[in-house]
This record gives sequence, structure tokens and C-alpha cells, in this order.
Amino acid sequence: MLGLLETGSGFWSAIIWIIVVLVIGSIVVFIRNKGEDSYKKNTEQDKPFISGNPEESKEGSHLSASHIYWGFTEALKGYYNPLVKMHTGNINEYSGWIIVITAVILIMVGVRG
Amino acid sequence: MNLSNHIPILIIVIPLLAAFLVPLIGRINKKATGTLTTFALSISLILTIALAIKILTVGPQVYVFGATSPSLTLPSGLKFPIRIMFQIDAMSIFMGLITAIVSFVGAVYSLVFMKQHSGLDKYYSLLLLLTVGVFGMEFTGDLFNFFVFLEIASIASVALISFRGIDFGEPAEAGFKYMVVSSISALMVLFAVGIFYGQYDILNLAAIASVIKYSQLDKIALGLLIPVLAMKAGAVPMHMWTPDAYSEAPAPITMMLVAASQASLYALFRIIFSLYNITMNTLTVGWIIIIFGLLSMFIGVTMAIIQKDIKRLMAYHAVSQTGYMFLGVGVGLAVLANPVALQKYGITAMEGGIFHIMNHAMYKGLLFLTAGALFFRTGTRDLNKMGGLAHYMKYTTIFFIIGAAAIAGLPPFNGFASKLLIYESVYRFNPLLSIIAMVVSILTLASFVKVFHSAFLGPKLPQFKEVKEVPRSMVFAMAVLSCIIIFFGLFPNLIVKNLVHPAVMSLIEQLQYTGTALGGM
Amino acid sequence: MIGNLPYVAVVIFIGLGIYTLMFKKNLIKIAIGVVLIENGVNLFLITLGYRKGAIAPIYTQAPSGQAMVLPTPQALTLTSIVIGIATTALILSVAMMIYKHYGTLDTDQVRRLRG
Amino acid sequence: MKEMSRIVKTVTNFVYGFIIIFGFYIIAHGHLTPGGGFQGGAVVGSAFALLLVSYGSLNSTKFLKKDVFSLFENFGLLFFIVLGFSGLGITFFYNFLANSGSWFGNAAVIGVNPGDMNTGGVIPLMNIAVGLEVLSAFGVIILTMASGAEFTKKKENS
Repeated sequence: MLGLLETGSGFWSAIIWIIVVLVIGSIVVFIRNKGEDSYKKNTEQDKPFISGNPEESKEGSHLSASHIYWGFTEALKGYYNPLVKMHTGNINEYSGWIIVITAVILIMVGVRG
Repeated sequence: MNLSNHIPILIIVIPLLAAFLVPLIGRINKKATGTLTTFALSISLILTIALAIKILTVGPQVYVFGATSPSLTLPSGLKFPIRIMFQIDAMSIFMGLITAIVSFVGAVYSLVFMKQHSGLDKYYSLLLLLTVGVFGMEFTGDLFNFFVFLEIASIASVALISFRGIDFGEPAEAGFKYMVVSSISALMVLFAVGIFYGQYDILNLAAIASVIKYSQLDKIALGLLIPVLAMKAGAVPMHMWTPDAYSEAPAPITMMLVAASQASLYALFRIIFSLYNITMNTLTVGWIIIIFGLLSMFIGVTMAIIQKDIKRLMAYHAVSQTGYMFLGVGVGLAVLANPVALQKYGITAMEGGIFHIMNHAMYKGLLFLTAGALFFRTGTRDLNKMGGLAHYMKYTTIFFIIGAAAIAGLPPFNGFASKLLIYESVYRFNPLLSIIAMVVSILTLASFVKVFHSAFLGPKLPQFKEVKEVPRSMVFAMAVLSCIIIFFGLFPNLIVKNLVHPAVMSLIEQLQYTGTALGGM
Repeated sequence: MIGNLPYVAVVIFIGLGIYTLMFKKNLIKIAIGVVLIENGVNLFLITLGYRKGAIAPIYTQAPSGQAMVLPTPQALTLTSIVIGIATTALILSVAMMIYKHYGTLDTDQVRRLRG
Repeated sequence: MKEMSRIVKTVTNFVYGFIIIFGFYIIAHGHLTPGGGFQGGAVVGSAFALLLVSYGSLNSTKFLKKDVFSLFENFGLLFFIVLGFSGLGITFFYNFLANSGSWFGNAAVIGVNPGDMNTGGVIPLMNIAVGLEVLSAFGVIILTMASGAEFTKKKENS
């Protein structure tokens, strides 16, 4: 009933995983509760601290999708620029790719198949 | 008249009958069309489950059209079957189950989602025809019939993709592109069928498999079939139609399109394993499939990270996840001629790949449905314009988290189980492939974190004040898929042992496939 | 040699169709390219069923002992033609929809979906 | 689409009836001679296209109704699938009428003969169903395309 899934070099069981997570989680909660509670509600501690700058409006502080992973795409520019350029959206190139790949595979299968 | 013998055909004909009834009903009562569709597809689902139980306990089933008995494949004096027939083994019914679940959920979801559109009778009629086409591709034992069902599925899906083309230009553009590429692929399939017919004078898959010689012409047929079917499944670098079509179709149709492209994937595996098997050089073909898989995984996921349209992002993920299936089955194929390696890790790799097909259909369907729910309430697919939607759409958020965790391969969801099978077995074949697969999984998680952050998290935005939770039938449709995902995640061993392993064995053992049709040769 | 002529025509048909699909910039011409490939494949199927000196496969007009051409490829071709009609009609109507919204049929401009 | 010249219209008046009758002949003799439901339906559909071209789309919509066509299309499809279902006692698509002596139930005679209409079982019925479906589908397609072209032209002019 533990649901052992043999993977060839071991096994995986979601039930055991959940039990382990619960056990470790309860230990974490237990240790955490032993600590000193210095947090107080409705004091200065509640307010955001942005290096002393005034807080932006709630609506303005939402980070939209284009800004996420900006550094990642900027660093990999050399990879992304040709890749995005490849996706032209031109139907001629769609069919061109199919024909080219078909030709390549025909050659591969014909020579080594 | 014993109806239990006719289940294979009833699974297909009941949606077909409903597809022709829907426009007539639509003349009387517009609302009844959706109900009739859901009813027909639910019958189909029940029959598919019944057939699955029968096949997994008794063995593969055949159904011969117009013969004096459903299982009479060889009337007296014939060496090979001449009638059109369905041949359903564990692999076919595995795919059939996916199609049945997905089409039923899609119909339920459409009830409200498509309510404000006109021409609903045509929509439901086409949805049923698409289901019929996909079922037919999976069940048929006849190569030409496969071509016919492939075309039925692609024509219906084109009409559904460009369903909103009356009002917007982009769906029409996506439909045009898909139609052109799928016509090319279907015509290449027909050409390959012609090559087989010219050599062996047979159209039956099993009968060709029993006499195949792997001549020069068979090589040409193989070289034509692999790329076009891989293209229909969305393999890089022929994947460009996938993001266009998936993002512009209505959400339930996108889910069906995933199932339709997986049917092409099934056909590719069926042709490679059941038709050619070890007559060809499995190492070369296996590596072709593996390279397709690697390219799809990596390029798909990296393109997904930079997308701003939520459905387009998910569509690139569909490409990337298809890569896992190619990788798993490709490794199995590469060691097919080597019994020791096949026993050691080949079968496990194929189990991972095949199991991933079902998992992918479920969680990608769920994700597309959540994207559809966001579109239904906010009217946009642009991630830059979304934000803070978790405040308003609690159920959708939970379903999205389940789907995203499953696709990223986080335990204990089902994506993890199949990916683990792939990693561990592929590692023993070639460690580099396994490492790339893990990196891709991490990038998948990264891009879904992006979606989750930009669409669901953040402060309440003023433009979404009116947004509320989607109607109950849409929540029900998403809940069904979530339950399946969680069940598969908790008890993967049950699924692998009872569904996936027989499917893999029915692919590997060619003699079993030919024997079913030709009577124990 | 003359018997192989249809196969040459098949290659020409499919080659022209592929050329049209890859290099012509008009959506209607692309539809024509698809139809050209389709005709090539249909011709291929029909040619497969040809037997030298055989008659048409009609049951009630067959003198005994006379060879007939194969009827199966003809049935296949017919089915393929039917499907081809549906495909062509669909491609053309979608092209009409594109023209309605984009005001052009040039493939270089019909690409709002990219990247 | 504007209507064409008087010559074209007169010729159309002469031939369209013959084309339609020829189409129905091909449908009805589908089990005896080359042809069948699809081919005959396509011939009849070409007669509709001829009417549409020569009379212009505005005039011809008076006697070619899209609604009627789509109704007939549905009936044709339903008839076909019901014929398939009625063989279900044995197998789907089973030819239960052939050689039964009832409708289309005569046995076909081998050898050179002019052919008997009353043979073929469900095949002639299926031809009729397919013919009905195809001719009305062609009607729907050409009428829809004509109205679409009309719309685009109007948009261009304005």
C-alpha cells in the first residue's frame, strides 16, 4: 500500500515522501516554536522598509511579467536573439523546415538505417 | 445481439451520431447542443473504461467492419485481412482513455466557456468530430484508415482553431498555418501508404508488419513517416505551428489539440515499433527520436521563459514536455535490438515516456483550462496586464498550483513519477541526456514561477475589481483533472503496473500485434 | 520506360508543390501548392493500381479471364480527393477570413503570431 | 458577384437541369457503374455553382437557401450513420439488405450484362445518403464563400 514504484535503480513512493515531509515539518515547527518571539503587531515592524525611500502605491508595486528574468534573458542574449529570429511566423518557413528535416531524415535512414 | 462485442465501434460511432444530431437539435433548442455533446462523450468515456478493463484482462480486441462477425479478420481462404478493422491493444486503449477523459472534460468546460459565442451547434459538432478523429487514429489497424482519421482530426481542429476568426484575425492565421502543415504531413503519410501498398498489396498494419522486408522503398516510407508524424506531435524544429494554434484556439479545444498531437505521437510509436520493429537499424532511428526529444525539450522550454502570452508560454511547454516522451521512448528504441539493455533500463525508459504522455495530457489540459478561466474573467491573455488574481479566483489558483507543480516535476504530483522513471533509466543509457532533462525541468519550474507571480500574486489591481471565480461547471472540469493528477501522483505504481507496462509490452512485442490480426501466426 | 512516365509526373507534381509552398508569398498560391502535392500523391496511388492491358474493374462488365486494374487504389484516391476538397475549401475560407482582417494575402505580413 | 450577360443566363437555363439530372443518375447508379454518392453530389453541386456565377449571388440566394442546404446535409449524414447502425446486430456497416430479396436485395449476376438496379443491399442507399450530403455541402460551401466575398468587397469599397 506504500505505492513503491520501481525505477530500475531504486524506488519512489509518494506516500513515504509525504510522511517524511510531515515528520520533518513538525520537527521544524517544534524547533521554531522554542525560539523567542520578538515580533509585535501594529508597530514599526509591520511597515515595509525600502532603504528609506517612500513606499510606492500598492498598484504600482506589481512587477509585470516582462520584468521577471530580465537578467537571465540579458545574459543569454547571444542564445536568444537568433532563436527568436528563427520563429518568424512565416508560413513558407514552416513548410520549409518540414521539407528540410524530411530530407535530412531520409538521408540518415537511407545511409545508416 | 451482444452489445459488449460492439464496444470498440460504439466508442467512435456514438460521438459521430451525436455530431450529426447536434445541428438538428440546435435548430430547436440552442442550449441542448452542449448537453447532448456532454452526454454522448460521457457514454463514450464509460465505454472506453469498460473496454480498457476487458482488454487488460482478456487481451487485445479486434473489430471488423461489415463482416459476419466482429472478430472475423480472416474469412475463409484469405491470407491477410481485407476489410477495414479496428485493432485495439493495451497501447491503443491507453491513448483512448486519455482522449475520452480529455474530450469529456473539454465538453463540460465548454458548456459555460463558449456560452456567449454564436454558432455553438457547429462548435459542438466539430468538437465531436475531432474526438472521433482522434479515437480513430488510436484504434485503427489499417494504414489508409489512419490517414482518413488523421485528416478528419486535422480538418475539425483547423475549423475549431479559427472558430473565433470571424471577429479576430489571429485565429484565422493560426488555423491557416496549421492547415497547411497538417495537409503536408497527411499527404506524406498517404504517400508512404502508397509505397506500402505498391510493395505488398496490403493496407492492414499487422499484415504488412508480418511480411515487411525493409527494402529501399520501406526506408523511404520510414523517412517520410518519422518527420511528418513528429511534426504533428510538435517536435522542434517543426514546432512553430504549435504555439500559434494552441494559443489562438479556445481553451477546451487547446486541450483536445494536445490529445490530438499525442495521437500522432502514438501513431509514430506504433509505426516504429509494431510495423518496423527490429527489421530496421533501431540505433539510428532511436537516436533520431532522441535528438528530436533533446531539441524539443531544450528549445521549447527556453522559448517558453521569454513569452508574455500565457497560452503561448504553455504551448511552448507542451513542445518541451513532448521532448520527454521522445527521449524516454527513443532510449527504449535505441536498445530494442539488445535484449540485456532492454531489460535493464530500456523498458523502464519507455514506461517513463509512455506514462508521461498521460500525465502530460492531464496537467497540460488543466493548465490550459486555468489559462482559459483567466481569459474568461479578465478578457486578456497578456501576462503583463495581469496581477493579483489570486485574491479573486481561489479555486483557479489552487488548480494552477497543482498543474504547475505537476509539470515542473515536483513531488508528490504525477509529473515527478514519470520524470523520475525517465531520469534514472536514461542516466544508464547516457548520463548527459539525463542531466539535460533535469535542467529542462528546473527551467520549467522557473517559467511557471514567473506565470504564478505575474498573474496570481501581487496587490489587487483596480482593473480587475469585477473579477470573480469562474462558474461551477468550469471548476468541476478543472477539479476532475486535478483529482486525476493527485491520484496518479500518489499511486504511480498502480498506473505503471496496470496500464503503462502492458502498453509498453504491446509496443515492444511485434508478434503479439500481428498475431492478433492474423490469428496466432 | 513509358510505363514509368506517371511516376516522373508524380515527382514533378510534388516538386512543384513543395517549391510553391516554400517560395511563393501569396496565401492562395500556397493553397495551390497543397493541391499540387495532393494531385501528385493521387496520381501515384492511381498509377500503383495500373496493370498493362487490363480493363476497368466493373463487376457486371467483366468477361471471364480478362485482367482488371486494381480497384483498391481507385477507392483510396477517391477518398483522398474527397478529403482534398474539404481541405481546399477550408484553406480558402480561412484565407478569406485572413484577408478580411489583415487586408493582405502576403505571407510576410500575415505573421502577427511569431516569437 | 454581379449577374452575367443574357447569353450566359440563357445557356445556364438550358443546361442546369440536365446537369442536376445527370448528377442524380450518377448517384443512383453508383453500385453499377463508375461513380457514386460523392461524384454525383459534386456534379449537382457544380450546377449550383453555375447558377450562382451566372445569376450573381444576390439573385441566386432567392432560390438557393443556405438553411435548406444545411438541413439536407444533416439528414444525409444522419441517414448514412443510421444505415451503419442498423447493421449492428451483426457488425457495424454490415450489409443486411444484400441478397435478402427485399429492397435492393437481388443477387448480382456474373458476366457481361447491363446490370440490375435492384442489387447491392445498403450500398445504393448509402450512395443516396452521401449524394444528398455532398450536394448540399457543396451548396453551403459556395453560398458561404460567395457571401464572404461579397462582404470583403463591400469593406474594400467603403
